[in-house]
Amino acid sequence: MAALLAAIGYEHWIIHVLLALPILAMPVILFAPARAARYIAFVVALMEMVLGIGLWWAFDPTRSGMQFVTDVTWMSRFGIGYRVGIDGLSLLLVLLSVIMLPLVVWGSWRGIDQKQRGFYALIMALNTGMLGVFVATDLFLFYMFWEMLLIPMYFMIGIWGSANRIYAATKFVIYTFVGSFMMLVAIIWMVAVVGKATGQYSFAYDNLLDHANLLRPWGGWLFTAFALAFAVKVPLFPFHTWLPDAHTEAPTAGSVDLAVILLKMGTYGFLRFAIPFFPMFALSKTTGMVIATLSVIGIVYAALVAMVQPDLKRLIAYSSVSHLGFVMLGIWGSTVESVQGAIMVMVSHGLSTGALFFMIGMLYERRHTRKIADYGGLARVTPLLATAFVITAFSSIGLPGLNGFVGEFLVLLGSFGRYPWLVAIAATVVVFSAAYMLWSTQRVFFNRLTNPLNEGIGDLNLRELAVIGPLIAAMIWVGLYPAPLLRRTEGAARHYVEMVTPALPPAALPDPGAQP
Amino acid sequence: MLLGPSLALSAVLFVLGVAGVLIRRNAIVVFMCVELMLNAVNLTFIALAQLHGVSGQIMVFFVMTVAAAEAAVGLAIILAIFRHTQSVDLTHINLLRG
Amino acid sequence: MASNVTVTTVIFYVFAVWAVGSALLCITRSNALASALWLVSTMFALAAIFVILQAQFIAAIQVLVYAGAVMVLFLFVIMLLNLEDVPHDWKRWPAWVVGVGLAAVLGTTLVTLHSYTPARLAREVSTMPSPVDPRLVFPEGNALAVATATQGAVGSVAQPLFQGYLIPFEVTSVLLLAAVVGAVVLAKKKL
Amino acid sequence: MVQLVWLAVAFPLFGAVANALLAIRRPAAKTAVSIIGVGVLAGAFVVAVGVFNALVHDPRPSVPVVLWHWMPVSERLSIDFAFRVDHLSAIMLLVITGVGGLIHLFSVGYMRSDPGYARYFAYLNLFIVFMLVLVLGASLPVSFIGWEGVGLCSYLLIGFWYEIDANSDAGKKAFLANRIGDFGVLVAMFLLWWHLGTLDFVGITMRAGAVFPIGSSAALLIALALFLGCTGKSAQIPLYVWLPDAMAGPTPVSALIHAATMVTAGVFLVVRTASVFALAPVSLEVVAVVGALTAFVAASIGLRQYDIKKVLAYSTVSQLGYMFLGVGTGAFASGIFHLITHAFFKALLFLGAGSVIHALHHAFHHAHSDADAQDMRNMGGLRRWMPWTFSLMLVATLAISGVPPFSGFFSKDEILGAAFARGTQHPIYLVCWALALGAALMTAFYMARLLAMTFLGRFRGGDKAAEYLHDAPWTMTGPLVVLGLLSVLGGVINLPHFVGGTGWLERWLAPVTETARMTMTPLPEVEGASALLLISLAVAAAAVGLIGGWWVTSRATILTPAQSPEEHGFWRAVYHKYYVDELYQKVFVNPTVWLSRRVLWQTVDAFLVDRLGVGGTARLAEGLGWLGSRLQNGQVAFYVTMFAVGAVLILRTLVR
Repeated sequence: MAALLAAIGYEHWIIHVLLALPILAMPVILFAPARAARYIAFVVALMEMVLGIGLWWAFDPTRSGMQFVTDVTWMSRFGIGYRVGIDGLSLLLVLLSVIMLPLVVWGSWRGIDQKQRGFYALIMALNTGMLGVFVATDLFLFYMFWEMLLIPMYFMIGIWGSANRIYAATKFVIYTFVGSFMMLVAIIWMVAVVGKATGQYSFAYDNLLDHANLLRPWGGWLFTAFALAFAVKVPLFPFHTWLPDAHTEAPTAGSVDLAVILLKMGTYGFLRFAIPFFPMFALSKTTGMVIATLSVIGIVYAALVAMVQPDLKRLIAYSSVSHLGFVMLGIWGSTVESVQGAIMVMVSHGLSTGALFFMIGMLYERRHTRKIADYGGLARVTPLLATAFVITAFSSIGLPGLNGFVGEFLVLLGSFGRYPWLVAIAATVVVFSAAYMLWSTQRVFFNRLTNPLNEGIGDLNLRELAVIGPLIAAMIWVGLYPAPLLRRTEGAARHYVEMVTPALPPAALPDPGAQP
Repeated sequence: MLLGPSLALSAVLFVLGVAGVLIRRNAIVVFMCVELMLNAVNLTFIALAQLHGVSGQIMVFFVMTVAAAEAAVGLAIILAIFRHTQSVDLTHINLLRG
Repeated sequence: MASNVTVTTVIFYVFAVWAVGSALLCITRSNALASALWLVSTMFALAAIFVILQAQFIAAIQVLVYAGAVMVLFLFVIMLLNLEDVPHDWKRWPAWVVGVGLAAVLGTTLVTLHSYTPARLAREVSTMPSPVDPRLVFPEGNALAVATATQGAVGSVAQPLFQGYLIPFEVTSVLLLAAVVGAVVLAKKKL
Repeated sequence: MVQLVWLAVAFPLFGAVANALLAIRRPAAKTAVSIIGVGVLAGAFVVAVGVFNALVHDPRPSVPVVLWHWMPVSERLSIDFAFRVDHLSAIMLLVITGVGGLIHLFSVGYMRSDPGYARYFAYLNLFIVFMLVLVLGASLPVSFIGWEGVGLCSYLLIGFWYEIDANSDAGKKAFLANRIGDFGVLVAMFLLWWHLGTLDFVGITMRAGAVFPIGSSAALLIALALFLGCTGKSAQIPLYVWLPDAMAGPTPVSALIHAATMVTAGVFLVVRTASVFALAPVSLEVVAVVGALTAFVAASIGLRQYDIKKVLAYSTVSQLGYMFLGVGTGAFASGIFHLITHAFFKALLFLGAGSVIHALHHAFHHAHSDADAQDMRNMGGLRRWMPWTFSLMLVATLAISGVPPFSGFFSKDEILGAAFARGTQHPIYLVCWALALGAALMTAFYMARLLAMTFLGRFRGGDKAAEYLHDAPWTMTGPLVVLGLLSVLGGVINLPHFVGGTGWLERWLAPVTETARMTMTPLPEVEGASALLLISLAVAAAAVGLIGGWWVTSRATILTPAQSPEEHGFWRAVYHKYYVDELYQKVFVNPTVWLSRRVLWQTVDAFLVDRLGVGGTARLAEGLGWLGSRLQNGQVAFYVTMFAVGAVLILRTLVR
């Protein structure tokens, strides 16, 4: 398979095609007849997935540096270039967004009835934005994609959302934008400083990385600028209130994209930009403790709050905050195991939360309500949906044997050395997450069917099964056999940890296995 | 040469002009005070023109034309406002509220 | 020479007091017409001072244009609107206090200007690294006296006016045109 | 042959998947489901027997079976999905597949009329899969898959009849209690890995001695964390509240999960990681004390329960206490021995109770009486209609009370002996011994009471229902008979020396617990005279309990639940399980819910962060905007003043 891909020069054109295809499809979808929009979008999405899956084999896990690299100067005067590349950190996220695209398009087949062309065009734009963020190795390009995908998301929530969607959409955009405009200042400042010192201005990631020591005097506020932008996206504890609103108001496709990929941009940003550029400041004793504590607060707090949510989507939104807290804890654990765990949580959270949002979307399409109280005893009426929901619920709370456990276990195990007490507290979330998930599952599926409205709703049809099926299969596969995923991210994780360890203060517990 | 005293005189006249503008309620009187301030400035030009050449006086010449134009247009505006509000009292005219 | 200087100084002070007095009265009169006339008297005093400062042509223009035309316009408008006499036309205390306070502050600032003698100005300009050649900005001696001597009072003004400052001269004519059109449009009831 | 052990797991897995598909596609195909369900278990049992005798002839103490690389993270952490068959797991394999198989057979009869028949068997097979993974796991994470997997299955099976809220609540409660325990196991895993660098059981046993000095606090912390997990899973003192409620599930489930297999996982884990416990003697004392206390308290609650399954549930909690006491004293083999014998007679008791309930349910259904089929006060005199069930339950009662020839006597006596022997070195164990003896007395009492209320006297369920009473079909009574035999002959496995036995189980488990026993001070041998005294004391306790229970119950007038007066005084507290459930609800559950709703959500999230933080900045911007607009108030004079002020200020700065 790898040989076949190499034969067609796969690694040279794949990223450009992945980025360009959805953009080119947009006008076609916009000017196609309304009925055909869905089908075109689905075909394009399938093509994108088929092409994208090739990355899995074309990626060479042994090399730890960037692969599929392209470097074309764009605005030479400022040193901005169209520089893209994928390495261990971004490979899985790119694959996730590529695989999610056809599922999202197919998932919202029935749910979106008005302005379909606009909707599917926006999905395409959103997908390019997302892919762009993960593949860009030029800071300007990264920032451009980073801001670009706010627009489609805003319209998706704003137009196709439910009750107070305008509030949620505006809050989402302003929150993210306020967070990230400081980042732009920081990027330009960095390029200026490095440019003046080396005489050659360039936004390239490697160039800035090699001269990161020049930035040490301003390391403090530069890191804070980056951290603020990414913390809002993660969302880290105090900056998370936009997520529940955005999720409750977004249509299914919007919610899925938001949960599966948009949230990962924050943590990816930390791993790729914020920490490697300013390791001295980012991993200092105080910053490390502050961020680790915030993420642990986020984990436990969000789980507790999720327990009492009346609205299903809001509950899953808070559970996302809790899962992303794990990723942040993993990143700051700064051991190969915890970073690999962080990436695994990103992937498995995408799978399980994506599936959960799809199913809630299907329930919403049937009963047009997200309140848990309106449901009850659906297991008798929709056995398939109930089974799928239970499996996904257990994967989301980290039942060993399913995908949730792999990530969470590695994060906690890896970070235990650096933050033993915080990890112990974070581990209590195992109980709370079980509490909120089981309690809500019980109130929706496993008690008496009292509400007559619930009698008539039909079980999953073939289309819906085709959306949920692969996700559940992926969950079980990742849960039982995550080795290939781990092998692909090990190189990048090791490279990241080696780059960052010199800046690390001594850990609480010595290196495991050091004893005789 | 009398440079010092004339500059002092123009300063006094200018201050009186400013005070007049700030204190008086009647729009036309405010205009007159502006004219007074302009005359004070003319005096300064003339005083220094003795020393630095005739361009000072030419400036006075231009100041006068501008003053004339300004007076004409200003009074026309006051006329228009008066027709509208039957009063020239500045404190009553606040249609341009923010 | 000393006596001649003191005589003009005395005359200068007479006119100065006259000007300040009439200006003060112009501000404080509650009747608009009275303050207009007091302003005219200030202008006459100033015209006289212009003459003392060897700006005879400008003095004539002052009387002709300023006192004559502009103030007449004012009087005309006051008559047209026949404003009745408004007792203590001053504003309530906050504006009044601010006005006087501001005037005082301005006064003190201008007094400090007194210390800016031309010599100090010349010295400062010459020491400061400015692109302009200080001698051009502050020519010595009373260049004005030499010019009036050679070209006469009006010539000394007319020659630079129509040569050096020709463009501004033409621009003022455009300005006056605009003012006329503006005034007509604003004041006329319906076009 | 040992390498084929994965087959034992593959069969039930195939069964679970097949039954699940049947449940979704054709739930009515009951015969197919039962053939798959029971057949798969039979297959697993055959593999288990094969593995067992292969191991007997295999010189190696334990045989690793690596299936695939599960989590190859880095060179210092690479977890394989591997099994390790050693003497302990071989025995457990036999018990699980054996007793499990019998219970599957029993369920065919018991659940025949239930619409969710296929779904039931899918869950039951899945449970066996996870239980086997737990027992066979080579490293802690792999066992952890089984550990939480059985928790999942018990959640699904307890809440099997999810239509009734109480059942799904009980399921949820069971899972949450287990999860609290799992938190302990997780923390223990992290500590173990960071201290020893390995999570393999063999690796742990080897490295523990080298890394931890005897009595080291790290070892104590790990041991206590592990024990927290065990209390969660095996329903010991702090976290036992879920087991009685778990009776909401079908009776065979109670038999399988809450008597024979899952609840014993805790004891299994302690024995598996015995080397860590041994390095922290304090932890073993904690285990013993908690075990003895649980035995005593649970037995006391059992005295006053009227629901037949609740009595048996508290009896299980009590017997588990015994096992932990046995392990706590360092006599790991006798702990496991009691585990095995308990699996036999407790499964028999539960299945017996199951057939009684099944018969009564059937009778009350036909008699259209809505009496509770599980309340002993509606039973009585069933001896006439259900002779087989009565005789087998009698055998089980004698076994559990510890009457000599039966298996219960041998296992329970060994534990009492070990406790007494260890007591000579540490007085705390004497207290445990006394508590255990008291528990034995009470066990005999409530078992006799149960037997008397159910089978003796006259039938209190109304004459109309009486005609429909009959003994259970052979598919249900067959397993009972087999279990009865095992209860009787169970003692043979580990006959003590004074009876001429060779203590086979002791020697069989020697290699497993060898390192642990090395590090601990050996158990002093209790010589002739006092040994005899001990045994006679135990037998006396059993006899007194049995006769007392029978005498008191047959004397008392037992009224049907409708007429019986409200309990009062001390017995009221006992009946209401010392109000422990209500205590937990008030102290832990309600405050957490209140905290998360009132404080965390509405105050912190909605108000502080959202309204103040986000809304605050919005209002701040709005305020600045309003201020700006105040400047445009239309007053020309105001503008001029501002203009003048600006000019003057500039002038002052320039002129200075």
